[in-house]
Amino acid sequence: MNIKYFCLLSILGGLLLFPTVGFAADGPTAESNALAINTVWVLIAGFLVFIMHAGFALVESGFTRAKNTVNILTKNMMTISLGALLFFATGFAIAFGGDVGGFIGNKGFFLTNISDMDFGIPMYGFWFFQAVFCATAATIVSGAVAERTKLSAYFLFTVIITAFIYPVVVHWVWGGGWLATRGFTDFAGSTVVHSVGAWSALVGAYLVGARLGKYGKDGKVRAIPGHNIPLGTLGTLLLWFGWFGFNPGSTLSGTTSDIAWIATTTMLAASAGTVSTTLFTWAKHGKPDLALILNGALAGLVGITAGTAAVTPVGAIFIGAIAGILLPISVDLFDRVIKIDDPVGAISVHGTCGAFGTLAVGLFAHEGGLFYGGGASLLITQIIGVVAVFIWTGVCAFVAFKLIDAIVGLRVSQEEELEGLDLSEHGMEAYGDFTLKAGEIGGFNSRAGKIST
Amino acid sequence: MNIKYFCLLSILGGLLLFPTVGFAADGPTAESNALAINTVWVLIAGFLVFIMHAGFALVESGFTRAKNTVNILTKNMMTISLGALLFFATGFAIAFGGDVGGFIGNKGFFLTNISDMDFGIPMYGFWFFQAVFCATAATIVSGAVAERTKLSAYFLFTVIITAFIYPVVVHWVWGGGWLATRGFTDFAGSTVVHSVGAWSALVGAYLVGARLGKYGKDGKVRAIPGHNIPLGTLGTLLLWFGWFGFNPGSTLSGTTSDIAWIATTTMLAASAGTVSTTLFTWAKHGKPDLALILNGALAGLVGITAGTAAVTPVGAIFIGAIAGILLPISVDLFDRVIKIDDPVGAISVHGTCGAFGTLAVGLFAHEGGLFYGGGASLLITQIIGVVAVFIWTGVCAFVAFKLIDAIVGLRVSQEEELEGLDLSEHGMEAYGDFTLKAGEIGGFNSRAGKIST
Amino acid sequence: MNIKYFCLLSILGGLLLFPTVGFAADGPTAESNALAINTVWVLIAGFLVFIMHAGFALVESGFTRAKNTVNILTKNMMTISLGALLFFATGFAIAFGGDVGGFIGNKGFFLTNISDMDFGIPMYGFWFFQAVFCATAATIVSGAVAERTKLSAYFLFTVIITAFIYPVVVHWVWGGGWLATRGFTDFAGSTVVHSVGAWSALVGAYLVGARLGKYGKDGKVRAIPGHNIPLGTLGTLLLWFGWFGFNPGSTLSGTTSDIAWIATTTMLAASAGTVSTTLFTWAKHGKPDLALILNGALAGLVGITAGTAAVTPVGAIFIGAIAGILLPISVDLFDRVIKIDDPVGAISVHGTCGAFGTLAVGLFAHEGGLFYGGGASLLITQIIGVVAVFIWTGVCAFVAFKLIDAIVGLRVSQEEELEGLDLSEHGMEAYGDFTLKAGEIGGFNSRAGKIST
Amino acid sequence: MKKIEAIIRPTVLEDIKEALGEYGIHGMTVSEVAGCGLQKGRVGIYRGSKFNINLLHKVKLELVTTDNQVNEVVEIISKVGRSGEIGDGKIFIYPLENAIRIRTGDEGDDAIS
Amino acid sequence: MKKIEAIIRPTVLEDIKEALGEYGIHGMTVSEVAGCGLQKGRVGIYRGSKFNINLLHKVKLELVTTDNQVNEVVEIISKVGRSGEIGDGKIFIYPLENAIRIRTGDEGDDAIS
Amino acid sequence: MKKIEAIIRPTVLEDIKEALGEYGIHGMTVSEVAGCGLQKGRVGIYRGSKFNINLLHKVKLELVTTDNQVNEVVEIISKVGRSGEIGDGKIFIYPLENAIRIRTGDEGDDAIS
Ligand SMILES: Nc1ncnc2c1ncn2[C@@H]1O[C@H](COP(=O)(O)OP(=O)(O)O)[C@@H](O)[C@H]1O
Ligand SMILES: Nc1ncnc2c1ncn2[C@@H]1O[C@H](COP(=O)(O)OP(=O)(O)O)[C@@H](O)[C@H]1O
Ligand SMILES: Nc1ncnc2c1ncn2[C@@H]1O[C@H](COP(=O)(O)OP(=O)(O)O)[C@@H](O)[C@H]1O
Repeated sequence: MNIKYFCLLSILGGLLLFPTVGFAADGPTAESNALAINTVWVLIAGFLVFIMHAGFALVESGFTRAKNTVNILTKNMMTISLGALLFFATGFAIAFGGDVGGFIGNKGFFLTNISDMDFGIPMYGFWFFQAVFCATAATIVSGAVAERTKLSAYFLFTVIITAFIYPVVVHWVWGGGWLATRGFTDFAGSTVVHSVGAWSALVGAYLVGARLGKYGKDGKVRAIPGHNIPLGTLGTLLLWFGWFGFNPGSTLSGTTSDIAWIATTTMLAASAGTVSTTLFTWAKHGKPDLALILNGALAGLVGITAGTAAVTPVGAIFIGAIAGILLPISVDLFDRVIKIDDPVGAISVHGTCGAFGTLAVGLFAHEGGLFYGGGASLLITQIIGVVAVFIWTGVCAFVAFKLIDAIVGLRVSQEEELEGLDLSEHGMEAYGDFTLKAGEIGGFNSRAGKIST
Repeated sequence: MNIKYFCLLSILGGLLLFPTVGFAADGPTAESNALAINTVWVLIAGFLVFIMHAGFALVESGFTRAKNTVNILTKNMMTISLGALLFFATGFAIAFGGDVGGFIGNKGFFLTNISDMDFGIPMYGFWFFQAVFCATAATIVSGAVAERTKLSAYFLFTVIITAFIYPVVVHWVWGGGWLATRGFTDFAGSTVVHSVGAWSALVGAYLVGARLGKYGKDGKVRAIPGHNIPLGTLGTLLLWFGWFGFNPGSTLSGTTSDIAWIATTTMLAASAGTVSTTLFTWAKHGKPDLALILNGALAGLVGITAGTAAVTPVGAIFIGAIAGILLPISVDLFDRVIKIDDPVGAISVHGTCGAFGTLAVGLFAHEGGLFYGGGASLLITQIIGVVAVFIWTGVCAFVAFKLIDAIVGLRVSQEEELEGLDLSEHGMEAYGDFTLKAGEIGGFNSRAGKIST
Repeated sequence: MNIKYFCLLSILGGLLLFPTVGFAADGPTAESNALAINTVWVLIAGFLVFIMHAGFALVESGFTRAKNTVNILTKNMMTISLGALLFFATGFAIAFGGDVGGFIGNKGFFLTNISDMDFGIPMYGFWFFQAVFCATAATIVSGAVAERTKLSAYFLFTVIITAFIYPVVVHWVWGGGWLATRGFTDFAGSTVVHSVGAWSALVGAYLVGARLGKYGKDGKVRAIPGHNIPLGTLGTLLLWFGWFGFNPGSTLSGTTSDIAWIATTTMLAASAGTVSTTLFTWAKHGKPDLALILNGALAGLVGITAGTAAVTPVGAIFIGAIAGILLPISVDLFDRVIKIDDPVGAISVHGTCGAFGTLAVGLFAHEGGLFYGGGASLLITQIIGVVAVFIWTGVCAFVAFKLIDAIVGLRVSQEEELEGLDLSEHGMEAYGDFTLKAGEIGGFNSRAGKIST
Repeated sequence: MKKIEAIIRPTVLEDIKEALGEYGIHGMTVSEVAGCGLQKGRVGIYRGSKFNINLLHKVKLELVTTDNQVNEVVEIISKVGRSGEIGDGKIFIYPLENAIRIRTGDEGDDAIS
Repeated sequence: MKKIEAIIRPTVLEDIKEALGEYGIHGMTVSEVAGCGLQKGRVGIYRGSKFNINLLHKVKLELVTTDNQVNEVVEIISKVGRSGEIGDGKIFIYPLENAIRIRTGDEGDDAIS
Repeated sequence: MKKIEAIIRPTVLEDIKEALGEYGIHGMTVSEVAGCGLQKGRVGIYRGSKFNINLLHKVKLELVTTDNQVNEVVEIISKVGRSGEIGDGKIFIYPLENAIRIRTGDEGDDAIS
């Protein structure tokens, strides 16, 4: 007997009216199968990138204080959501639709008017993958400005970065823009995604100022320990997991053996980053510093992202190991010298190591890298790209944050910050049942309750 | 040299005796590859649906009190396990095996006697995907009746819903039953899965009564804050992640471009739900209410589930946004007017938004939807389906819960509830090392211990 | 208009110089598609195995005390990282490169010199999958020796097991070694992965001794409750999720219908394990013991791993159910009789149930199993394999731990253990914001802080 | 002035707070404690090992009142907090030498009014 | 000897500890408590229900000092802990009969020096 | 009646409870506190910043006893709780005016027997 999916069939029938890119109408062919493999691969990779948002949410909440947890989680939920909606509305068009002077796209708003474009896979698959990437760039900011920034200010900036700042950079590098033309190589986004997030975070954290209590009267740095390291660790592992979508998925094709190569370089760089940060902090302080080790794994991942397809496994180990040492040095630099307060190390992980990783392509690329006898030309192109994106992002973010400051203000009041953003901005506590504060209705049931049932 | 997997080969050789549905025996063909793509796709989708159970476990434990955490987690572990075993024993047969009057299946118990059926993919792949769906419907109940229901009563109900109530509805809609014949459209289960869970939850929560302390002497509602919002947030994101298996996997095919379309509508509806609940609660109370925002994301997801393949991306945004507003209104209605105590909002998320989503197909379907000039006939069919499933589930659940009440009792005693189900039903605490209560053997080691090593 | 990925293309172009195993150069063929499907499948399975490390991290930290959480998490981060790097350096060569007397491999160190080997899928895909497996074996040890073992000692052992002990066993069974020749059947590693980890854990836990306070003056066992059961539960569900990569991925092929079969037996065995442990502990103590139920799910999974492709679904249910009963008995045996202190039950889950599962293949295998009339010869082979691996691992681990003890010492001092490894070995707390201890810089901001902004 | 310290069941905190509020007393300090006494503990089970949970969740209420309020307050707490089952808790009354309100520097009865 | 018990805002703990340290007092015991009094609570919102959060985070500081240090200590806590806003907290002073240092068995003033 | 308040190391709580139980005292209230004093704190490291952890985990034991039990109880706590290292903690003894058992209304020594 043959089970029939009446409803399924009728719906699928309906869908056939929408443009499909060469999928099998009558019987599969090698071409339709290859297309299906690529589509399946990109979608699954996109799902993995999506779960990185859970990773960010946990890292950011775990490494900050309990009193600001509801706040940071709200920001994370909104980042992924606003990111998807705005990348649908404008981001995709700016990044991939048409081209104006190599600088910006100009068609495909709301995904209309783009039936003439060919993305290799169904348009919606391509959009989906790019949309989850977009939100990733945005969410990097929330960690760096955590524990003191107004919710409304953060949301406004999220709108600007996902609708405009990030898509423009994508256009330059992945959308056929001027950096692409120059041969700038950033395979999965050390610069396009991570640096754009990090430089925005840098500007934001600078303008919003340090958390109360971060620097003593004498300017001495004070550690402000995160409230839940297991969540931060889980978050890091979820990010690592998601990176297997981020990097190998960026082939946009499952029918190439490169995906195995890329998974391998990704894995080795992350491992090398973890080990080198562990050894470095152990050597320096006599104790391995888990808060930095977790960042070190991410440093290795961010570092390899640009060159993941272009460097050898041994090259990946070197890149990861160097990123894992750059990371604690960079954290120290921002904490102690530059004095920009970044609770979760977002600027160092995504900015410093993102820039390093992009430049490292010019050194380690098997084809064209300086260390492989390829001369300095690729390296120079990489430098140009890194600097250009730094300037673009820095200027845009500065203008944006200044505007937002003027309109709604960037920072909560001192009272609100001391009390914690959860109570002041949400009237809610992350662990509402652990304390007695919930009072009247909290952890304890009054006897009165006994009657009402 | 050629590595040989002696053992692998011998096992695989053995397996070849089992029926395989057209997989390549000697050399791959386009057909065998298409089949492999579909199988791989459905399995991976099923894995993603599986992880939704971790999502449910975290949402349900995070949004309830610490003293009932071990209890809810035990329920979740058993739900997925009982669900799989019973769907193997009877559920699959009732849902997909044969047909008696369009109402119920009648063969394939223990997956025997069904070699003549064709599911498009290997039978076990199809079973696996359906089995994890089944447990999903069941687990919706545990959240709504949390913090006061007897473990044994809950287990008995789980047996009934997974072995009988849910499979019958599946038969109606996906197994060639009467609703399928009428053209009822529920692509991935807004009604089949979510509403069945939710209406059961409604009956259960009604019969078991409100938690002590939920309503004051004067009938006033009291908030009972959840104990761990980060876990609840992670749970929501895991559910969202799993939904990418739930919806796109329901094509049962990876060789159609619809999977990209469906991933896109799923993503956009969830995002729209998150944003609309945020704005709605912010406008209403002056503060965005994360506990509802998380539900709002799920509301968008449940809402789009029926029409995910039938509506356009813009339609998906509308559906998600409306679901995100319906959600807080529904929560309020159940809390304040109907006075059914649902700690995690399961009834509103899965019931209200599941019904809405199913009806929305009649409005937004690109083909046949009222708003697209398709007339009211699809909408009417959708209404019939929603009502029929409501009645079936409501009646069955009512009888089942009444029976269970008579046999083992539904509710723990007042003392047990006040003390917490963890201590009374399990003699165990979720955070046994945070408090001093563990006493003799808890967080503190006695000096006596020093000797014994 | 055609979007062009300049950078992508240039990189991919570069990669074409590396050996690709039959991937489509000009236009896809059925062969190139089949290869792509297999590659995609194995990589995704590998990603799922990777996330098992998050599962281990959560189970191990959740089931131990808060004061040792940073320590165990640091161990987990390093295990996966060291595992990957060492499997790259030496492990892969020992396991799969060449063969010396059926005992050990001898080429392919750093993945060089192996271009003549054929793994069915691209070499890096094969390596990736095997590398995440390797780290899995190693991480089993950390749970059993938790809360008292020196960080440096643990790291040294991780190096030895991933670089040498484990790869040799892999060579025996999966690399064409002597056990493979004999027909020993361990499909996905009940013995190869889980027992190797568990027997090492057994030796380690024995040599390092019980935690202070585990046994009273009178030798009476004292329960030491874990500090975070929700994390332990999430960890278990992540392990279960990852197992869908572990078992079905071990086909190394997505173009066989066996993957659906394997997913089904895996799911059913885990479910049966969960249910049988629940019923067993409920019957025994009058209360279902979640700490053991979670172990029971894993027991079912470990039990089915060897025979997942060789037994029927009903056989899988039996194997899972038996494992779920063996588990609490084994825990009791180690706790009370043998008196080896294993905080998370690693030895019972991975050792006892791993051995049982391997033997069960000799009983339940549809082809060749005793219960299916296949005689005792397979069973005898299975016994030989289990015993051989036990002896090899036991001896190696003993020598290794003794050496490490002589060099750096295995155990922290009593003072450090009582205070907790987090403070003594890391100077860091897992929940640094919950307590007042963070002092000067902790949960509370001094007024001084107000000035500095 | 006296300090009244009551060890009560967590479940009656809200009712006592309400009753004291009706009587006119709003100032108090609350903390979570663990108590043991005559009340039998729970048998705990963890990984197959039984053990005695003999430190039970209690709440400590601390109120500083004027001398003339003491009896009334003790009465209210006793009445509202009494279930009659073992484990209802204790009230202890301590002498106090002075009280200061940090905000104003007020001393004595003024500090707690 | 007296026992000084101060209920203060969590945010001033460090400054008070520092100020007391400068004065020469290092020994003290600190705990987390919840307080209610004149200070208005926060309005909490959870799943659409508003409620009053009227038990607020406070910190309790306990110091046993010699009789002659009491005034100075009260002074320091008052000065550093005062914001002038409602909710700054209270200081209570109790008599004490004896103090023993467990490590040495020293009694009285010796126990806390 | 007296109130005995002991600040002890968390690691000795169980032994003290056991020793007191053998002596015949079962009623007590326990809470988690943080203490500072002569005991040197730990150096903490977090994201490369060193800091001083100077509030250390301690446990506070509160027992109300009859006057004639005080010496014995102090003795037991001192003996069992003493490691001889700095940080063993203190015992403070306070006068008490009355004790009431909520369950029965018993006052004075009866309340704690
Ligand atoms: N002697 C005591 N000193 C301090 N606290 C006590 C004392 N006796 C009892 N308590 C506290 O009072 C609580 C209730 O005491 P218990 O003897 O169990 O019941 P009841 O008060 O009904 O007789 C205990 O859990 C403990 O916190
Ligand atoms: N009568 C009292 N007994 C014990 N503690 C009190 C009393 N009154 C106030 N407190 C404590 O002091 C804190 C501050 O008191 P509050 O009346 O809010 O402000 P203020 O001290 O500035 O007048 C309260 O949160 C509570 O912990
Ligand atoms: N003056 C004091 N008032 C209140 N508690 C004190 C005082 N001095 C010490 N303590 C408590 O006693 C604990 C141990 O004191 P410490 O001086 O470190 O060691 P020791 O008691 O061995 O001399 C401290 O952590 C603190 O909790």
